[in-house]
Amino acid sequence: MLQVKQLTCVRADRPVFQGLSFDLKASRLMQVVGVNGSGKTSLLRILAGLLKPAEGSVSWRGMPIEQQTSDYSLARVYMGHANALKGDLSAMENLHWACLLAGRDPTQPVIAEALNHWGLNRRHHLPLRVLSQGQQRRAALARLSLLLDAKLWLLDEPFAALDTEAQEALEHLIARFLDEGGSVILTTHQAFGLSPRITDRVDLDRLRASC
Amino acid sequence: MLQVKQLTCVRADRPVFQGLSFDLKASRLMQVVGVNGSGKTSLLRILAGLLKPAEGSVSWRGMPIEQQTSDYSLARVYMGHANALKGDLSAMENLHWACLLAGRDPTQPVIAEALNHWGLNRRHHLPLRVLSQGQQRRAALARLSLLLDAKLWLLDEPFAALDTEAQEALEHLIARFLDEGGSVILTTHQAFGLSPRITDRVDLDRLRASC
Amino acid sequence: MLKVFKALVKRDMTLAWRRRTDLLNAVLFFVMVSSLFPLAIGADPKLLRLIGPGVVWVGALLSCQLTLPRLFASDHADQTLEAMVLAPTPLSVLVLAKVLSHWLCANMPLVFIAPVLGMQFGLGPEALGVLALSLALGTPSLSLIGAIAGALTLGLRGAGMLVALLVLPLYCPVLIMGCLAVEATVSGLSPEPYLLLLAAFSLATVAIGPWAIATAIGIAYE
Amino acid sequence: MLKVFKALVKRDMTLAWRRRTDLLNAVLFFVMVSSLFPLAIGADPKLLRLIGPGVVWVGALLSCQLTLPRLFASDHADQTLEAMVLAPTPLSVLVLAKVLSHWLCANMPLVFIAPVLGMQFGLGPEALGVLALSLALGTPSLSLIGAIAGALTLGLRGAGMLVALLVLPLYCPVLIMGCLAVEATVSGLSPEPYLLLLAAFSLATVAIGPWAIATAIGIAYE
Amino acid sequence: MSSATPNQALIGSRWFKYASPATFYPLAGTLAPWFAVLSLLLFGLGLYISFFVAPTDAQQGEAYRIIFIHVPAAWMSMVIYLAMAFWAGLGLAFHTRLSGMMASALAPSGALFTVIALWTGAFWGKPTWGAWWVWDARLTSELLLLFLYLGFMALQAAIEDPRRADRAGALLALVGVVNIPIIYFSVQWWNTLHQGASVSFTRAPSMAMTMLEGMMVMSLACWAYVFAVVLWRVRKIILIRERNSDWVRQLQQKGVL
Ligand code: HEM
Ligand SMILES: Nc1ncnc2c1ncn2[C@@H]1O[C@H](COP(=O)(O)OP(=O)(O)OP(=O)(O)O)[C@@H](O)[C@H]1O
Ligand SMILES: Nc1ncnc2c1ncn2[C@@H]1O[C@H](COP(=O)(O)OP(=O)(O)OP(=O)(O)O)[C@@H](O)[C@H]1O
Ligand SMILES: [Mg+2]
Ligand SMILES: [Mg+2]
Repeated sequence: MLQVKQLTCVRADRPVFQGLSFDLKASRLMQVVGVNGSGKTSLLRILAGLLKPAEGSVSWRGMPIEQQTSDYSLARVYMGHANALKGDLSAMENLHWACLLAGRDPTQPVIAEALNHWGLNRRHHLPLRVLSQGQQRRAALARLSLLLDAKLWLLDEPFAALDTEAQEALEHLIARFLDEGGSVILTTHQAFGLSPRITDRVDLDRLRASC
Repeated sequence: MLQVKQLTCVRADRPVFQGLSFDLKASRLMQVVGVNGSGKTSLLRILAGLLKPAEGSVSWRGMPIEQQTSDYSLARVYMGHANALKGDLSAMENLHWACLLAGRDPTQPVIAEALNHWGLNRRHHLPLRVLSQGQQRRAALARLSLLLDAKLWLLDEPFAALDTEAQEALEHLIARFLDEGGSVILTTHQAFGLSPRITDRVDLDRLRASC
Repeated sequence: MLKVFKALVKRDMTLAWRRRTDLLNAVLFFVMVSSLFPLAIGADPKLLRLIGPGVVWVGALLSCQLTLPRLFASDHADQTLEAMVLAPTPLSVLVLAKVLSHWLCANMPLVFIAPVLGMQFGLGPEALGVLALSLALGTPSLSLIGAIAGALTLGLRGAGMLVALLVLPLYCPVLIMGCLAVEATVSGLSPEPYLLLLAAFSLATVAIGPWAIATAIGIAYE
Repeated sequence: MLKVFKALVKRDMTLAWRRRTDLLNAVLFFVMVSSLFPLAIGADPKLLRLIGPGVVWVGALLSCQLTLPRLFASDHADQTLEAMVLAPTPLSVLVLAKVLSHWLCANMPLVFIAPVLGMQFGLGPEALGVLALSLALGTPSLSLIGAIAGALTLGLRGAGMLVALLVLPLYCPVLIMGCLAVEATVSGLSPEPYLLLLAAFSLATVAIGPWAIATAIGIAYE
Repeated sequence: MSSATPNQALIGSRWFKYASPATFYPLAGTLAPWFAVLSLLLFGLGLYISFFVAPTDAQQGEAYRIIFIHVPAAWMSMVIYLAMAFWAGLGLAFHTRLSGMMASALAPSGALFTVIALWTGAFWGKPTWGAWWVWDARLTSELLLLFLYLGFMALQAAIEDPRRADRAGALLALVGVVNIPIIYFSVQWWNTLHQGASVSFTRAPSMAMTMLEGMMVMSLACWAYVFAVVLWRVRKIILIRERNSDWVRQLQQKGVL
């Protein structure tokens, strides 16, 4: 599905990694590992289409992502370390808008259920900025519950700020998505419960560009 | 040293926790645990003096912290989840300024050594905003290496965004600080290597205010 | 597509309403600029009548460009703009929705307040009408041009001032036409040609603007 | 304490230098606002000479107003302001250092450029001198008052409007004195009383300002 | 946000051969000195004509000699903006790296000539109009042109990533070039309503032939100067931007740099 060829990443003139190639099939879970600054975030942004690689290509179902029309947009979900939520909107409003933007249109009860699932029961209508850091992260992740029909999730440190309960919820969700044929690429420095399901691994420390 | 009596925290009219009391002695490591939104960050901010509790008192060496002059300022170090660093200044400049503000005046070589210790060797003079998330966190934590003469560290999720190597460096630093007679209060959702040294634990889930 | 367009207009207006003080500030700024002048210059009624249209127009222009830098900046900072860039809906449509809701929230109030300010300068009823009309016709292009500058300066330090710098020379035609329209009315001539020119300019920017803005945002993210 | 004061002035000036385009832009904004007015009002030299001092002063005031709200906002957003609140050095000292470096970077250039702009409006050499002097004496209080407003808006979400309303009346005396000083010179009278009043006002704000700002920041954090 | 990949066919064609910085760098290096020498010669000749050959003006005396620098500078200020927009558009359309570099190299020269035109104009205005500055249509649009240049340079200076700086600058230059005629005409309409006869160009009755020659030579000198300076500046930009490329490394190893 996702094919990466000879990717080289350069940021602000300093090379980050080079010569990365892989081919991700359906239902695969890929972990990107590497020390701080090895280029994990940069890699995910390149895969999402938010950053241009210095060299190399990324193709989705055989077509380079910069030539894709809305196909790839509908198939891929990117979650960076920021939550991409508005502090002045409620969790409900935020989620509804995020789904519309991603080309889905869930009804209110569906969204409410997703929020409840993430333990935000009595907080649907509070402005997001009064929630704690972990609660905000939960609201951001609740989006994933509504985007199970996508094909590829790109998750940058999804476990950060989550407590054990929320971490397990996320692990279950990822497992379900994998079972339904989706693929996941994630980065994390924490140990997490899905280790047995990791099928692919990219170690950016080995691809460190000599500089 | 730090004495907390019947602390109750209310945020935006909603009670968070109530009736928290403890007494922290020198060389102690306290972990604050609780699910997302249980009030860990709020507690640390109250202890630092950035937030007023609804009820109860916090005293340092017998004197309430709001009556302290510069004593408590010099003794306590607070690190929130944000890094409190300027993206336009280099790591070097940021650290120097942060130490001056905290009432210390380390020389350049001392700061450089701290940065090297945190693996930021060739990045002393880059503007901080071009560093990766974890590298920025490292720069923020490097401040602790220069504030070993303080008495109390309040650390809010210090391990977030750190890779294993940096996490170990932080654990060593905390151990050293404890050995030198300092006390640490920290929150974290991750497992970390200092578990045997944890001497005090506050579980905010048990103090959840009924609401 | 229309659905997303409407939803974005609604979202931005909700946000604007939640932060209504920001809007009020823009309006207040407008009132302030226009009221400071009589203070600074003195209260000679004839002089005031002469400078009235110009002062009100300059006030509107400055107030516009005060709010514009933040049009995309806040979405950029919390990374919701990334989600828009990655969305299946074309970026130019999303951008048009944002500019539209900005115009509705930040500029339309100016159109209604301008006559009140014009009265302070002793303009007649006809001139006041033309003042409001010229603002209504001219401000859409101010918004769009400003949004281009806002998109070009995304994420840059000091974007606010930079936007002002990029935008002010481009605003001049609108300013001149607007003032000329009012002044023509004051001196008994027909403001029509100037108003038509303003309308034409606005239409042209509506046609080109969204594309330019989307390109500019694209540039920021590649 | 002096050490920290100096270090903070130095830090803020370094930051300003890193973003020197910001400063340049503030100056350019000043230049552009003053050049917009003739475009809006018309080019009659006699009229321009009459409004010249007012335009330049309003331009300076607006330029101040645009840079000031961000004086603490960026430190607040990245939480370095928290570190200042927690520091052993008194907050009012730190605040004074910040305002001082802001004045040095953002307002002092205006003092030097104002005469050039005044020339565009056909003011004579003596009036130009008084213009620069009045700005030099008046802008410190503009900075301090603006900083109070900036500090108040930090905490009070939704009170921004109120703050702007509070600050505006405080700006007015400075504006009026400044303009009167220049106009007195133009009409051959002595500007001295106005300049003295400006200086006195600035001194008073320097005395009270830092304390007020520190208190306002404190409010934001409790 | 897909941007079309550079059109391979176009890049391959001979026309685009010099669009590659690596080939353009030595070419610019060879040409720049020639233009520099040419401009020196022409300036010498032009100044000689304007100060010693051209007759004193009957109405304005010696002050009119400012025309020999004023008018060429005013011309250059406009032509350079067009050239800048041209390169910018090319870069935006075809992703050629060199175009952006040309545009950023042209901007400072353009701003310089705009300042010279304004400055000499103001200097000339004092004796002839009795004021440094009047809000005439031509003067005002020249001032706005200066603001456009400054905006372009400020934008490029504020962006660190050179690729983004080029493309953002290009878009701005294009928007600006669309606006220049609009600005020009609007300023003219604006001014005719208020100004009329109070300000007019007190032109010498008929331009003497030698004056025209002098102006032409000075214009050519300015052209040569611009070519020399821009080529030289482009070389510096190329070196900075391509410092990590193989060919620059090779040059460094050979000790050429
Ligand atoms: C700051 C003041 C001035 C500015 C910004 C300015 C600007 C310009 C510009 C832009 C042009 C080129 C116009 C074109 O070729 O279409 C020009 C040409 C010219 N200027 Fe000025 N000017 C100024 C002052 C003056 C003064 C004071 C005089 C003489 C009294 C003057 C005499 C001329 C003449 C004779 C030309 C050539 C006109 C032609 O060939 O069409 N300028 N000026
Ligand atoms: N600025 C605020 N205004 C009002 N309420 C707030 C604010 N910040 C947090 N709260 C509320 O206070 C409670 C405790 O928040 P706090 O940030 O202290 O939790 P926490 O234990 O640190 O959680 P986490 O593990 O997610 O970081 C939450 O329920 C939250 O909704
Ligand atoms: N905006 C930027 N501009 C320039 N360079 C950057 C930028 N962001 C990151 N870099 C550099 O690119 C390299 C890779 O950064 P990236 O954020 O991809 O690392 P990461 O693997 O995600 O690290 P972390 O584990 O700390 O999140 C780093 O060396 C960093 O200095
Ligand atoms: Mg990262
Ligand atoms: Mg927390």
